[in-house]
Amino acid sequence: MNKKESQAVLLAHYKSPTGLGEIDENYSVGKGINPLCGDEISVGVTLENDVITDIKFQARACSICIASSSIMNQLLINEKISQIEYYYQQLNGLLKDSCSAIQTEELLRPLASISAMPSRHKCAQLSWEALSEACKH
Amino acid sequence: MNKKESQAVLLAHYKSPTGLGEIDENYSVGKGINPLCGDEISVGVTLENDVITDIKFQARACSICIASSSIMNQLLINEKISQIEYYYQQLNGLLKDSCSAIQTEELLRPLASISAMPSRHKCAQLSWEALSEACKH
Amino acid sequence: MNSLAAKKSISTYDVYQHAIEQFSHYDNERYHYLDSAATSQKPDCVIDAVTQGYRHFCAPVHRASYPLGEAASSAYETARARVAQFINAPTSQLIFTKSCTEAINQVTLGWAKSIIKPQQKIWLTRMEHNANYLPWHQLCQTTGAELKIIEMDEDGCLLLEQEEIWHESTFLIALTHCSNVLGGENPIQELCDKARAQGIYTLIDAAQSVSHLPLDVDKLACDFLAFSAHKMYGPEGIGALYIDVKRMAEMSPLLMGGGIVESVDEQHIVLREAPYCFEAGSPNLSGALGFAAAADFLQGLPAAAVSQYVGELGRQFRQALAQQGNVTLMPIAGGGEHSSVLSFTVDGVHPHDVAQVAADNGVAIRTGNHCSHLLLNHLKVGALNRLSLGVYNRREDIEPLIKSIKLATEIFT
Amino acid sequence: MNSLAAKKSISTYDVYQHAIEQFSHYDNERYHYLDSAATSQKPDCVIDAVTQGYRHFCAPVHRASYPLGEAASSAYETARARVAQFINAPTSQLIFTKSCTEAINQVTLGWAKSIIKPQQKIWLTRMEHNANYLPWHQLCQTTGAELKIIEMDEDGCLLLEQEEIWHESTFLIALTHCSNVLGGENPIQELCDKARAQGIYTLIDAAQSVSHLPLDVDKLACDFLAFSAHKMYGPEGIGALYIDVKRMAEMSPLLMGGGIVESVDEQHIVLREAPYCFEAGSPNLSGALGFAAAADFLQGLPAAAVSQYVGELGRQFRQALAQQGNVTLMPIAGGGEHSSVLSFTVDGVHPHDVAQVAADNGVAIRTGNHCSHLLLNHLKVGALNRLSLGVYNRREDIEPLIKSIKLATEIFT
Ligand SMILES: Cc1ncc(COP(=O)(O)O)c(C=O)c1O
Ligand SMILES: Cc1ncc(COP(=O)(O)O)c(C=O)c1O
Repeated sequence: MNKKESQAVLLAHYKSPTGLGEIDENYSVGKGINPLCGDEISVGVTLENDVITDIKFQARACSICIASSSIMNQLLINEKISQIEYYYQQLNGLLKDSCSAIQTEELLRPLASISAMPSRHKCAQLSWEALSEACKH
Repeated sequence: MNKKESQAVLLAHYKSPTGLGEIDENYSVGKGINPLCGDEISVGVTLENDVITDIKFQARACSICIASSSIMNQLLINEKISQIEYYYQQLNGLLKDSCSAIQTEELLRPLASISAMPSRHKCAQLSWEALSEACKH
Repeated sequence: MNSLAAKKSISTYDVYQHAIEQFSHYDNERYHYLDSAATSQKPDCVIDAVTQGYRHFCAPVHRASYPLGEAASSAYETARARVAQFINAPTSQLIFTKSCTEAINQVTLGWAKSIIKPQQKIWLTRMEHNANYLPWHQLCQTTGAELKIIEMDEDGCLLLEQEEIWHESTFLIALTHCSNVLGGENPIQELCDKARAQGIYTLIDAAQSVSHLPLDVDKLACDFLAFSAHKMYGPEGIGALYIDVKRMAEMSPLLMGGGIVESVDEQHIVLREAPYCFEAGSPNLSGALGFAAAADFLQGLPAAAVSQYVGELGRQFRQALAQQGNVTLMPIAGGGEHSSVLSFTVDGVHPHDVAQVAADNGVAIRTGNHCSHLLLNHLKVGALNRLSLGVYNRREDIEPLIKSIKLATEIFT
Repeated sequence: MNSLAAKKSISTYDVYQHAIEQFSHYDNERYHYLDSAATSQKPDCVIDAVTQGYRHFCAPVHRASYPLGEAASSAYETARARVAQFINAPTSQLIFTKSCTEAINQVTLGWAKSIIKPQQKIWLTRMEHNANYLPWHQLCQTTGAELKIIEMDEDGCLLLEQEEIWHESTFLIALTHCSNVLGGENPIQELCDKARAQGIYTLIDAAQSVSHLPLDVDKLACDFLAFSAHKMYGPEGIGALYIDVKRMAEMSPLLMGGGIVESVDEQHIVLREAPYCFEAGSPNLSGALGFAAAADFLQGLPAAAVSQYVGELGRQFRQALAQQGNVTLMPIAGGGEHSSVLSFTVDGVHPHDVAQVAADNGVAIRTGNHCSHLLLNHLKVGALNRLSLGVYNRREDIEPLIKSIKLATEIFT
């Protein structure tokens, strides 16, 4: 997948993100803030026996952050909590070295297009950090 | 007077300085310290009606400092206190600009040879500062 | 100053034409650098001065009496004199720091902290950079003094008429001359005059203005003025603080170390005279030489021409932005029309995404909070786009920016 | 590292021959620079690195997402990693400061001040530079802690056997690795091991050793280690502080300003993670690049070759000085034979006068108190002569110094 294609996929996520929506009191919530831009995200999660049953997020954030949240959503519902860390490590591997895309979960791969922009990495990580925090509550 | 000649005159002062000697309790004393090297000088003065009747100094100091003290001694005994400032300004003028030597008291002129070495200016000024202080006591 | 050039009318003097030759490493065909408020590109003369320092003046400053050491010391003091002269300050009242940030912290920790009393007030403006906010915030928390904010109106003008500001409980007003977000110019002369009459101290953060607005501390009669070299075409890692002579006597060093003491024993420390006692550690000679070269560079252009040039170019950028239906412009500080710094948002497109599209098209603009949390919290935005201009910018930089904004709008809305 | 060179035996590797080509601006025929302990001459690669920074990386570090900004940020972090690796530290535990002096003050004011309790003791050695004395002196005066001095014997060895040093009331031992007056090497590994076992914190002032002694903070396991770039062939205006990870968590920033906060509102400030929160203000990128280039330069020579070279050259200088009937040599710190720094006096000739005659003959040695009042007060001298060596010095520098001493003796006695 070249850069253009990746950007198109991220844009599609941005335009109709999975999981964007209201977080009611059934969710436990985690928050993320990006110090560079003040972007904020709230991620809500519902769990049953360590399995993620739903994720919702609300954000004042850029397209990368929204797209990453949407991908996270698609990847993790119905997965075990432990998978958050597994995929998050894949994401970080990808940001560090876009060549690792080949061994990465397909849904994550478009995010390789920002690996050359360390200042944007936090945008992609923000929702993941918020989700981890939410799961601790 | 060229640099060599000036240095020779300063050296002569250094080798047999006027006024080097013990400062007894009849003298009021001022002290000077050079922060660069820790050199110390004590200058004692006796006054009668605002006229300097004697100056003595004791020092742990370099040749420039000793020579300057000796010159000061030769210049100022039997002069009014106010002349300290007058000659001190001449000295400072000379250190700033060696070309001003021509309008400077002859005894001071050899000190023009250190004008290009600002780090040594303090060596030449130290005894003068100590004398001023002594006169205030 | 080139006296021939100076005689020509300022408006016809082409700052860009004269300056651009000096920036032989800035490729303005391929690249549109619109982030000079963060740091400026460097003219060749500044790079040369730094290099000359490393080639020909490698010796300790103020510590050696061999010829190279004397040369280093006097080069350093000549540079100090040059930078002081640039803001019309006496040489002995200018200290070198590593940055504007350190300069302000020197005032906070080395002076205000030991003098201010609980309940006294420090007034800052809504548009301060964190460098002129966080030190005071911390000071107030540790001393019980009170931090107060001078608000601004919708046109970017400070609300200076409130009586409370001028109350005798006010200790200090610390404000930026030119805002790093809203550009423009705050009325520092009037403010300093009024403050002085009331016995209120003043600190001017000139980080943003020093590159293009004339500064004269003698006329301003402020107590402190701080700036960095790297934002005025000079090198990194060096800044300066002007200190009023009375404040200098009340100040103690921020850092303790070599070069600041006259004598030391286990009980007593006798400090050297100012400015030396405020510059602990080996002086940054090459930085000082580059700093002086930057002052030469700027004063080689006729007085006021730079501010006129970048201000007018900023006005043209603003006009072009205003013509876009979906761009919201932030006001200009002080309410004027001319500003070399402009902030804006594009409706429906996140500032990050605007900046990204611009970057992809060779236009370097900024996104983020610009270290101005006080202002952005107030505006209730997390990020803004910002463009800022230097003498190497020109009209031709406008079109690529506008195109980028249009493209970003297409893509993201 | 040049692997071929590395394979050769160290003793036959000619450090001087390989290094001198890099110092194209140092004219060692006309000039004998024997003041590298104050600041070193700069190799071309360091000057180039600084210049490249100003030519090709003029953009804000950690603040921008356009390509030049990203390049600047990653160049800065790569430089941090390089310098950290040079002392075998994890990248995130090395902060850039403006100097060794600032680094030590960061420890004093940002860490010790809020943790130390009255009556706790800080031990320094008799041979500390003012940079590692005055900050602690001041700290003790403001906190009621007690400053204690580790004395040394006539051979320059620290008297580390006193029980009082290792008492539980000892908070910290702060000492220099290599003395700027007595050269040599203090036994920091043993000291750090013993201190750690007793729960005593350690700070190593590596300003003098970093240019020639291998440093490995992982093995040392000290709490802090401070140094400056300009004494290790690097640029001015930048230094570094290594901080143990536990101490880092206890530390607060010395300076407040841009780039250190995650979020700010009028009540609360949330700091960013280390190392960023300790580097307020615009980072000195060109300085960092030059710093990294200096590390490359030194590690381009085989390990231990530099220390062997300058140490052996120092031994030869010492021998030649000892042969003069009227030269009194100060001991070498740690009691060894090899030292790149030597101090001495010439009987009956004031150190200023010795240095002056040397200067007149093209030899740059130092005179003065070398910012070491503690030691000079103890030795009951106001000034000493000092010579100190770099990789560009050689045997041919000995004769001119000896001649100068003879001449000074003739003139002044
Ligand atoms: C032993 C020692 N420590 C600290 C310093 C201070 O280094 P800097 O002046 O670069 O901050 C010096 C430099 O003179 C030194 O020799
Ligand atoms: C208004 C203002 N003040 C202070 C600073 C701090 O300058 P420096 O980072 O060079 O210390 C900046 C730079 O970002 C600024 O824009």
